[in-house]
Amino acid sequence: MKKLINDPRAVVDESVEGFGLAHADLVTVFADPKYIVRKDAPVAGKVGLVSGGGSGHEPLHGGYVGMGMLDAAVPGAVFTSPTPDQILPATLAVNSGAGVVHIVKNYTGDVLNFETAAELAQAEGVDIRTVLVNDDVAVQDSLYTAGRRGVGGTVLVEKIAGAAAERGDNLDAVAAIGDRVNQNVRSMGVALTACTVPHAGAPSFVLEENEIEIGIGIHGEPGRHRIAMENADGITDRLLEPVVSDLGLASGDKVLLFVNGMGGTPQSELYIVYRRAAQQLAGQGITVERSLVGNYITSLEMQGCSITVLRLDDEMTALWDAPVHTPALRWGV
Amino acid sequence: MKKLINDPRAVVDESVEGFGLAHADLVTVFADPKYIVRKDAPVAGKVGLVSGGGSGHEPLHGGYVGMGMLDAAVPGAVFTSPTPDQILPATLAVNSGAGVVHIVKNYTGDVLNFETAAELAQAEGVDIRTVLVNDDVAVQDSLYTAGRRGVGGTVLVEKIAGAAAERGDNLDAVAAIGDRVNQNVRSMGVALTACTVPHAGAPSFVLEENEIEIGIGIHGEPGRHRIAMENADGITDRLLEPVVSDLGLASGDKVLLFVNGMGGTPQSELYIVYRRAAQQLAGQGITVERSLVGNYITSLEMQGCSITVLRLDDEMTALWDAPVHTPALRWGV
Amino acid sequence: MGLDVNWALRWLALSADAMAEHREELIELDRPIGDSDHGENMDRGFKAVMVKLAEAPPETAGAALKLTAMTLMSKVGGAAGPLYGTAFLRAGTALGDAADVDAATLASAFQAARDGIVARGKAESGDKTMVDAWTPAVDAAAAAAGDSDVRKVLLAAAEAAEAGAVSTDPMLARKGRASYLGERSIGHRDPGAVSSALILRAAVGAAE
Amino acid sequence: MGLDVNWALRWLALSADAMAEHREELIELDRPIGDSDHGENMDRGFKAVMVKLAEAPPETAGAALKLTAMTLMSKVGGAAGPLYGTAFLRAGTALGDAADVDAATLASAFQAARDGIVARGKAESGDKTMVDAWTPAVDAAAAAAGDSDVRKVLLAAAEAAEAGAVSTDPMLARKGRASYLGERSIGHRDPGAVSSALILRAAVGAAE
Ligand SMILES: Nc1ncnc2c1ncn2[C@@H]1O[C@H](COP(=O)(O)OP(=O)(O)O)[C@@H](O)[C@H]1O
Ligand SMILES: Nc1ncnc2c1ncn2[C@@H]1O[C@H](COP(=O)(O)OP(=O)(O)O)[C@@H](O)[C@H]1O
Ligand SMILES: [Mg+2]
Ligand SMILES: [Mg+2]
Ligand SMILES: [Mg+2]
Ligand SMILES: [Mg+2]
Repeated sequence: MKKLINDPRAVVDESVEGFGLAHADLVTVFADPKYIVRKDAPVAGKVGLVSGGGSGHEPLHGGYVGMGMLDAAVPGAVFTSPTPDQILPATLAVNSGAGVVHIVKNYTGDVLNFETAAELAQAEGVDIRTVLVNDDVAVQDSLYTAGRRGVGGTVLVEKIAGAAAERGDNLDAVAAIGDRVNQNVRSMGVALTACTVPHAGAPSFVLEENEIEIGIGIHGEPGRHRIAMENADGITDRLLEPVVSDLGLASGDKVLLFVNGMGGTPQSELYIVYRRAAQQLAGQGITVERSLVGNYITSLEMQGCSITVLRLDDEMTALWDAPVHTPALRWGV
Repeated sequence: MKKLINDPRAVVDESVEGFGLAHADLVTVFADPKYIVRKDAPVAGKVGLVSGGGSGHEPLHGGYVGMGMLDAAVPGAVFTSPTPDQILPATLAVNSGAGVVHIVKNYTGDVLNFETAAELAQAEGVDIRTVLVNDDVAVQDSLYTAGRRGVGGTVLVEKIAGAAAERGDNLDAVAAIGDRVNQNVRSMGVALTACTVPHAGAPSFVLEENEIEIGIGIHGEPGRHRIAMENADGITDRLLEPVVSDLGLASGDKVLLFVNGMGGTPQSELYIVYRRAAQQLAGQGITVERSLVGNYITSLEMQGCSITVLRLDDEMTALWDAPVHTPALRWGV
Repeated sequence: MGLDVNWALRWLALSADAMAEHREELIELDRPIGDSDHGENMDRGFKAVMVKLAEAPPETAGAALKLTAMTLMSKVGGAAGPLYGTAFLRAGTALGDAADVDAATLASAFQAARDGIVARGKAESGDKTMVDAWTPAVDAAAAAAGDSDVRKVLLAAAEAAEAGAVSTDPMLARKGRASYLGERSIGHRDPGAVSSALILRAAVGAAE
Repeated sequence: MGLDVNWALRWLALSADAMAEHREELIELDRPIGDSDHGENMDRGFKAVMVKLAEAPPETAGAALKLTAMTLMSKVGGAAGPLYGTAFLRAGTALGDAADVDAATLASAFQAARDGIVARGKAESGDKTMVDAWTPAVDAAAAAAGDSDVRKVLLAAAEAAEAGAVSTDPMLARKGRASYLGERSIGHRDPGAVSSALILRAAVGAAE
């Protein structure tokens, strides 16, 4: 394991501290318990948005704190959900009285910890709604499982719900648009290499030189199946097809196409994947109206990518385009 | 070698094509000869800015084409400077009559190819100035060598000279501010792992599990020396010290601190490096007025980082803050 | 003889020792079917428990378990934090203010712990989770509680939990992170079931 | 007998073959002291030269070399593209319109090529660049030109270039990418010097 770190157990502390130093104009970082809030929080009259989860997915979530997106982010240990004693003060800090939406990726740990925090916040008189993100088509959705994971779609939920909150939507409306994004978004990912959790010291799985993992999540966990290495176009087709069919996309639909790097993949490769995905969608009469290409929800230094497609309607498009000013996503301001 | 590519020799073609599809609102991509121009080029009355170099450093340079930065970028093969037959049409395409500045990283190949293109453009009546970027303190500067390489400082030269061109500075003034940035900027890099050029198929060098290369460039070339792995704070100090002393920074100076990822390093690690660098500068009475943290000038999937420091004056700060709208850098608009 | 606050403190200390000692093993178990953090999470959590217990030594076994619950909830995170947190909270509540815990109370506290885990996590037996260690442990404890020897209750629970952990090997996971793997989860032991067995074994040691 | 356009075309074809055949070797040489692309660059460049020559077959050796120059300049990139481009341009110019190149003209064309490389790259002998192949080649060609046998001139140049390439091993690089390595450049052969020797050796083969 070779990393630009000091103590493996201090990775999150030091990284978040550096993040706070670099973006002191946008965010305030609290160290213990650890959470990150928008500099001007609570914004009077605005619904607060809080997300969080294990660390190691940067820029998610801290990178999305700021005007037009999240009011607070709660980073757990690497790949470990944060605890209620972090989520609660973050929630209280961004509540202006208009209530707070928790955006939670569907993992048992995240769900349970946010659930407890929501109960505690409610006990303190804060109105809470929870938007659960579960967009990963690699996971069979069933009543008898933990359900689909929240992956790339999370970034889009945070941006669009964040824009809705910023324009003054009330608590139920913000939660509703978050749910709408989640219902219209699907993702699937591939790993070319595994990643190494600093405190674990060894890779989370081992891939031979000619193997790739299809259907990975964002925690270095193995995927659904392992196949022989293919070229970029072949891999792109494997990821895109289940996304498109699960969404039930049809000719004439408008979408946002998001090709996400897992942290260790060069941008040039992401554009090769984007090229194929855009061509395939165009071939099916689906219009790519907006796009996003880059490292937005990562798994440490993992090589690989995920493809996320969001079926757009005019309101979602307008909210996507609305100004945003965070460390990792900025436009219109 | 495991990459999200199709034909190793089509990497640049397909990647640039995907880039063009994803950013069709900002840029126009020409395929053969290959170059990328700002959608609205030539901008009447504005000095044109052209940069270029080998591919594999994305988002450099194509990612910086747009309002407030470059008018055109010319991508060569991976790690190979582009040719005059690409640079010339790019130059002609962005010349509004106000002349064109070539921003050239100091490598023999880049210098020679841009030199030829400048001659040819001048023969066609275009006034050319060249800003040479040579900020890498890892290389001993001497009359008897190829001189210092252009590395991280390039991004800052392109942003600040781009802002000067956008506000209407004339040809000499744009070149002068570019030179001023170059004179006030220094960089140094480290590699934890090597990178693999697609057409070469094997890593450019081999580092053992406990070795790192200090003083690397951005082409997967070996650095000045190899040392045993150290922690992030130790490595940061090794990179920062020569940068600060070569710049002759003193207490009271104001700087821009830029921690750049080489492509395969997680953002969390870059912030750990940023934290130490910011603390060290603060300890010396140097004020970090602006910062930039992320993958901005890369070496494919290399793990490692570089630290760049720019001594700021009020004009450079204002030009840094000026609006920019490119695929990879955007603010104020 | 019942179990007093010192037994509870020894139990928690031995649990902390076990988490530290088995940290790598639990990380390894969590690697193929999880995310390689269970050992780190449990070790971090029980180290924090030790600090809290030293700061404000509780007066009853029930209070010790409740303090443990709050600390695990706030320090562990992940799935295990809230699940163990709820388990210790319910167990502590079941013990009440008793200075000495008798066999029946002990068995009912284990039952309460298991029920808490199920209430939070919604897992059933056979889903390949810590429930597969706790449910046989609870059943064995209830059966052993009849002759009112707390040591026998503890031992029965620990042995059943250990067998329960082993029994997760062939299961197909239907809850937690391992469920994403589908068929590929088969053939691996559930890390939470193993940590549960370690904790129940520590309870035996504490009573020796 | 002199050297005509067919010799020039054979020379270029054999050069293209040599670049394809030695592609990996030149990449390997460029790895430790460069950026692993020299073989790829030269192979790509000479493949393009073959296409161009087929599209518009030149009528003289000089024209063939000039077309080669333009193609290398526009297709190779890097340091080698402009340097070889200039070398072939100057050599082609030195040959002029001659239908048959005699020994003295050949030697002076080599000299012009070398001077072109030096004019563009500013390297001196001993800087560990292709100049260290070309300068001894030029000197040997000049010495051999006396008895006006073009084959002897070609052979002398090729052998001297090969020895020159070997002579770069112990040199400390002072130009090009290898110069960044300082002392660490010692002990490696310069890839451009090797490709230069291959090209001059191809000129011998073309005259057989
Ligand atoms: N729904 C659930 N019900 C009961 N136990 C569960 C459930 N989900 C997960 N677990 C337990 O939690 C353990 C994993 O804990 P840990 O690795 O610390 O958390 P995470 O899965 O969030 O990384 C699993 O081995 C399993 O025993
Ligand atoms: N200034 C120079 N003068 C002469 N030859 C040079 C000079 N710089 C580089 N070279 C030659 O170019 C070769 C490298 O070519 P190549 O690898 O294709 O380009 P790059 O260095 O741009 O990657 C070197 O081996 C050396 O022989
Ligand atoms: Mg976890
Ligand atoms: Mg090169
Ligand atoms: Mg886990
Ligand atoms: Mg090279």
